Amino acid sequence: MAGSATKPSKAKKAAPAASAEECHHWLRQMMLIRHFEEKAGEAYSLGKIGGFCHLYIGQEAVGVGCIASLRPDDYITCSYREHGHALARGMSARSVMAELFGKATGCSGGKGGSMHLFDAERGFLGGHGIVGGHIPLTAGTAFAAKYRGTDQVSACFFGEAAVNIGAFHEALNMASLWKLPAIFVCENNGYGMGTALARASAIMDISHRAYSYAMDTEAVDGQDVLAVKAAMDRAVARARTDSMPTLLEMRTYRYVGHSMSDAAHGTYRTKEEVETFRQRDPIKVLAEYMKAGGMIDNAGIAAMDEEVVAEVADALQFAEESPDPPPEALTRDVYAEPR
Amino acid sequence: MAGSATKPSKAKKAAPAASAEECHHWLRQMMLIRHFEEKAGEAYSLGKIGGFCHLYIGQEAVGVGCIASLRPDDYITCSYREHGHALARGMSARSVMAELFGKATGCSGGKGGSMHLFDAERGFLGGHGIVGGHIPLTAGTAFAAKYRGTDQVSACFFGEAAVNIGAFHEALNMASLWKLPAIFVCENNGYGMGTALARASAIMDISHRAYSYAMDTEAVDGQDVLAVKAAMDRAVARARTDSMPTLLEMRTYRYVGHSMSDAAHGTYRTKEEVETFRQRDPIKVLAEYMKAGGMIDNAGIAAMDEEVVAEVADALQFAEESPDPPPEALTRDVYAEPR
Amino acid sequence: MPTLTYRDALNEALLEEMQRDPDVFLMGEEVGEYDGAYKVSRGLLKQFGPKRVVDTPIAELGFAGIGVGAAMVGLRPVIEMMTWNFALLAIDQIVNSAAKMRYMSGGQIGCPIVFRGPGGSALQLGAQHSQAFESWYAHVPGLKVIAPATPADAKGLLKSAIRDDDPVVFIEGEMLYNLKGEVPEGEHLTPIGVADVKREGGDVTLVCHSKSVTIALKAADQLAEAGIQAEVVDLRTIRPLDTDTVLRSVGKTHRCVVVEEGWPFAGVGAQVVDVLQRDAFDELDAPVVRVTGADVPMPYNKALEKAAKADPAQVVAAAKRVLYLE
Amino acid sequence: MPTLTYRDALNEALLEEMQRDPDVFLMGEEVGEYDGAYKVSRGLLKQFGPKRVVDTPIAELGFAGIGVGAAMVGLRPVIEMMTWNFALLAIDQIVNSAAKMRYMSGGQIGCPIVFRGPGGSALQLGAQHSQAFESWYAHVPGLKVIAPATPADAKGLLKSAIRDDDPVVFIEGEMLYNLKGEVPEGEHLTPIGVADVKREGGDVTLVCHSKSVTIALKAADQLAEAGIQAEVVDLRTIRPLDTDTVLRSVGKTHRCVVVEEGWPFAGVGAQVVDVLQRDAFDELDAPVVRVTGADVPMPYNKALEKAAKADPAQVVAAAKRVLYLE
Ligand SMILES: Cc1ncc(C[n+]2csc(CCOP(=O)(O)OP(=O)(O)O)c2C)c(N)n1
Ligand SMILES: Cc1ncc(C[n+]2csc(CCOP(=O)(O)OP(=O)(O)O)c2C)c(N)n1
Ligand SMILES: [Mg+2]
Ligand SMILES: [Mg+2]
Repeated sequence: MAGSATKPSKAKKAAPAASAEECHHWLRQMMLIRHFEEKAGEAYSLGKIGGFCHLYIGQEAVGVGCIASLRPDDYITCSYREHGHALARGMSARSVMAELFGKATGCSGGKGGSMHLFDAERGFLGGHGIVGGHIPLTAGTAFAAKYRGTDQVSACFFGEAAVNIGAFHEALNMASLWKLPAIFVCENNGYGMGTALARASAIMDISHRAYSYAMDTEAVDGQDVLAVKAAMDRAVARARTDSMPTLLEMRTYRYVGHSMSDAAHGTYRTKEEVETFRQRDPIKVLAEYMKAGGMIDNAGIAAMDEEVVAEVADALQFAEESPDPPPEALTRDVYAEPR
Repeated sequence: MAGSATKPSKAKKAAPAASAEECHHWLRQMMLIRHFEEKAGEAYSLGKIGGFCHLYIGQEAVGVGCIASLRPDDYITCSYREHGHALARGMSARSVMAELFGKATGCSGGKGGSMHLFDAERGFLGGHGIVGGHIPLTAGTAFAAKYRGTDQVSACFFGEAAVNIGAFHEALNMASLWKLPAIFVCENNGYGMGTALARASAIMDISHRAYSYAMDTEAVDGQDVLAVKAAMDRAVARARTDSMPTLLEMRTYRYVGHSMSDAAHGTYRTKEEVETFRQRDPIKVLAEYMKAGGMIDNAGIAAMDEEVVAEVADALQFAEESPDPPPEALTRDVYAEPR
Repeated sequence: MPTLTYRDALNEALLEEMQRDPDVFLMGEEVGEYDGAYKVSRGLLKQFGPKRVVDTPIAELGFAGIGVGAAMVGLRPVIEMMTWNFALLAIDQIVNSAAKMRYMSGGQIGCPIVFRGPGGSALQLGAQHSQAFESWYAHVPGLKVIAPATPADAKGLLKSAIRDDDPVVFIEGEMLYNLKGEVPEGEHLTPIGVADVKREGGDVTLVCHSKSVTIALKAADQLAEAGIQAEVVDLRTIRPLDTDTVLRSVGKTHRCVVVEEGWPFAGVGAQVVDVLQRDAFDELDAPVVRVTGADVPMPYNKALEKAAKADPAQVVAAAKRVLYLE
Repeated sequence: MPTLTYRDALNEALLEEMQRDPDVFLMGEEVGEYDGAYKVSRGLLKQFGPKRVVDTPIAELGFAGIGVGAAMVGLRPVIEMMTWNFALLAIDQIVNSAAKMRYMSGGQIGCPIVFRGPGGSALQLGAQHSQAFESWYAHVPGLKVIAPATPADAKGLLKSAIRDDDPVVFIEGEMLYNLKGEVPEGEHLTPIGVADVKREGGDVTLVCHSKSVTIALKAADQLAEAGIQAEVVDLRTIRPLDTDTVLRSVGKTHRCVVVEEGWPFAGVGAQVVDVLQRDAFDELDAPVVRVTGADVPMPYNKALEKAAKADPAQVVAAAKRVLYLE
């Protein structure tokens, strides 16, 4: 194999405290995302979901931990691998699954699809399909917040392959130059489709790219939602109070293929490698932490699992029964309705 | 004023030895370039040269010192500010001036102009008009040399404002990733048109941008041709023998406006600032070094001056008397002649 | 009514719209301290300060995306491209982000942004600095494309573009900046998508936009000397295209020449011809003839550049051709 | 003659040309170890090694420019764009560097490069992954633009493109990769700039290219059932456009429908119409009708996407329209 992902290094900081209630919430969210994605994968194989579909299985802690640190009025932009972030942001499993099914009740009216989930009220400003293309958009929403003098922050989620594209370089230089309240979260899952990090970037420590922009940076264990949350809290504070941007490198891993049309292993990585990384499944990491702290027991976990299974089943049914967008939707929203 | 250019720091290395003969050659080349550019400026004001015209007055040591380090079969690509590099590479004052006049005898047949000087035989692969656009081209010629197994190196000349554009980031990452024999020479003259470095880049030490690509780098006193030559020798050796790229930041300064349509001072920099930097005029720096070493005296300098004045006068006359390209040149060289 | 240069008319539009709406801001290379590479934004930094007149590094893809992001959350950015040649670097943000945002989001998130700057050729700027891309942008659903020819239209259409809730590609002209003309003061809003008959005539219709309007008007004067009355229809907006006004004129003259500065293949003129040959099939007494830039990269040499450009003589010849006089 | 998929025909062309000329190399995302995102380059890494089959980071502007630089000094790069939607990021290197190099350098330095990859829509890929940009690239002097519809043409034209001394934009189709057809072995070189009559007919000419050829042929079959013989003219090359073959056909049928997958405004069809209305003005018995993609960003929903695409039914209706049967 071409080379495995960067070993996830323990966060430098001590494991931060989090309340039992918070832990419960995050565990449930991660389990919901995990189950949702597994069911979405099945629905895809049954032809209910078309086109590209990129699953978030294995990286749940990053979306959940980061978004837990944001306020409802903050802004979020993601890449095409954003089902998990949408759910973590509070978008209903129904609205996301209906969008994957292309239904009128989907969060983008059935016209965006898996790669283009939007929810303006929740500041969820999309999934975007051009690698790195949404990084300047985040700098733009951060510019807007600073322009208006609010203390909203803007979070951007992208993969480690996106750090080698021009949009990343130009956006981070300006974000630092103009001190914009943005948090650039690189989800280093080791691969850009079939290309391991070492074959795409001249340096393996992606967080060091921040030095070119005099930007604060941290490399974080992306499989530990508490470590993720703590690092994001630091970055959010820096943005909200000092209006300074941060680059966070979340060292994580995806357990499935790049997309539904890519095998989980066998071409660019071994089954063994995937199994190794599965040891630090973010759901297992949090569950063990909570059990050790007496916050939950196996029965509680099982009950939680039942809840998410039901929620996803409901979402599937809702999506199945929802109507297609009407034919006239084809030409709607190309331009604004004339005022 | 918005902030002056980075103070030129003495090169860390001791002033390198260079033969009297080399020094004579470099002094003459710098004087030729200086005089050529002054006369080109005049010809522009007289309407003999049209469009954009970016002069190299003040930065002569960088072009001369770097190109002195190259072999005839090496490759060079430049930005639009490339009259000096063309002359330093051995293109005749006649062929360059004729190109500025748009004549058929110009090095690009009168169809390129000031910003697009080419000489394939001398590996002078253009002046290019899109900031940073030629940086990937250099990585490409370096790729070709490595592909063919020759030990040719490729030098790229661009300004400090170009380090903030995507093409710089993408090209240097791949040049380092694939160990391409390229030398990226950033001519930090303090300004990108009217924008001082501090208003364009989040970091002032441009050479540090190389760390994002694990690339060797040096900041060099661009007004001292010997220091420039020594640093370029190191980079050329690295490329030629180890096939490793280097980023050289040449700290230099332009004594004239960005282009003929920009005032020398008064908008974004003061007259005083320009005068301060004129103290370390590269021609003066070398002349004093040579005089101190007994390599030349004022009479010798005066004689050399007369030579270059004559050479430029001849070039002006040649350009003046040369014919325009024939009308059918309009549609020639859009495509290759069918074989 | 005051007489202003095209440049000052644009400046007035920016000033008024920034005064009117605090969400409007200007961003681009040299727009602030340098007063604009072509002085279009002269005085705005002094008036509004660096928060609303933002000088950028040279990073078109980046700051175009920053503009789109700001527009997505309700600001109204005016992003200056120093010239439209450099905007090729930003075209992914214009076409893949701005033009599609409302549609991809199912109508939730629009993109009220204006990308503006000089397009086309000036004098001896060479191949990389002389390109006209109107037809590219007008090809893309989700964008509006405007190319004003006169100071009055420049002001009126820029004000309308800034107030428009959709992304607008606003193409000015370096060779137009010094053009003088009467410009209405204050609330002068020219409607987007409406062409303008700049000269009445019954014998032949000259469809044009931006710099080619000046060329067409000169040709019309020369034709008048030969007793031919040309009607000059200035498109003003390329997308949406005001086909009614063009069809009305061709319905009267039955002959049409389309003049544009850009290259011929699939240019704006090709689209005008496509509409005319279908919707005016029975009206046309002759095929529509186009006068365009030569199908070559722009040469530097003065004489070659002149030969590469559309000019009044070519329009006169084309008009005579559709009149079967030549 | 063997039957190959369009994908394998391209693979064969790459293999043969890389064997024939050591200066030919393939560069792009996932072209090597992954055997190609769409498996077009399957096996080439194993055969030629990492020096000649080069996987890149995701940096289209950068590696397109690297290809141009290598071509400037005599190599013959084949640069794969994973899809032509992503090439918007590289379009400055294609249009400002590759297309102009020979002209700007006064003929000294050419750019023998092929940019290739799948363009247009597939199934439910949404707005940012479904675009056809042939008309953009065909607008630019200095480029050649090829869009093969069949496995045989794919192989023959890719071999010709790689041997051509000018920059070629070579647009394949994700939905074409599995198309099967007979493909001549070995030295099968299809001439660039030559259209191909894929079906003879005397009643109406259907001009098409790439995927729209399949659409036109299906429409022709349906029309045949109604006793109408359609002639299907496959452009194969968009620039230079083989107007002679189109004119010859329209000279016979006097009626023409132009079919394309892309958006209508200033699309390839607009240019074909422009030529026809002028050079076949007296031959046309009806205006030329175009069938194009809907003038909207591509929706994700399956039914809406279907409604957004050109299809045989629309071509049949258009043909009947130019025959005044509807
Ligand atoms: C500009 C561009 N080039 C290529 C692609 C095709 N593509 C989609 S995702 C992908 C890999 C991205 O990897 P990474 O950034 O690490 O994100 P991940 O998928 O691992 O989350 C590629 C090559 C694209 N969408 N955009
Ligand atoms: C992509 C692009 N944007 C803008 C311009 C206009 N422009 C030409 S030179 C220049 C300043 C470049 O400064 P720098 O890179 O420092 O080079 P210098 O002129 O100082 O040598 C600008 C903004 C351009 N040519 N290309
Ligand atoms: Mg990744
Ligand atoms: Mg500079």
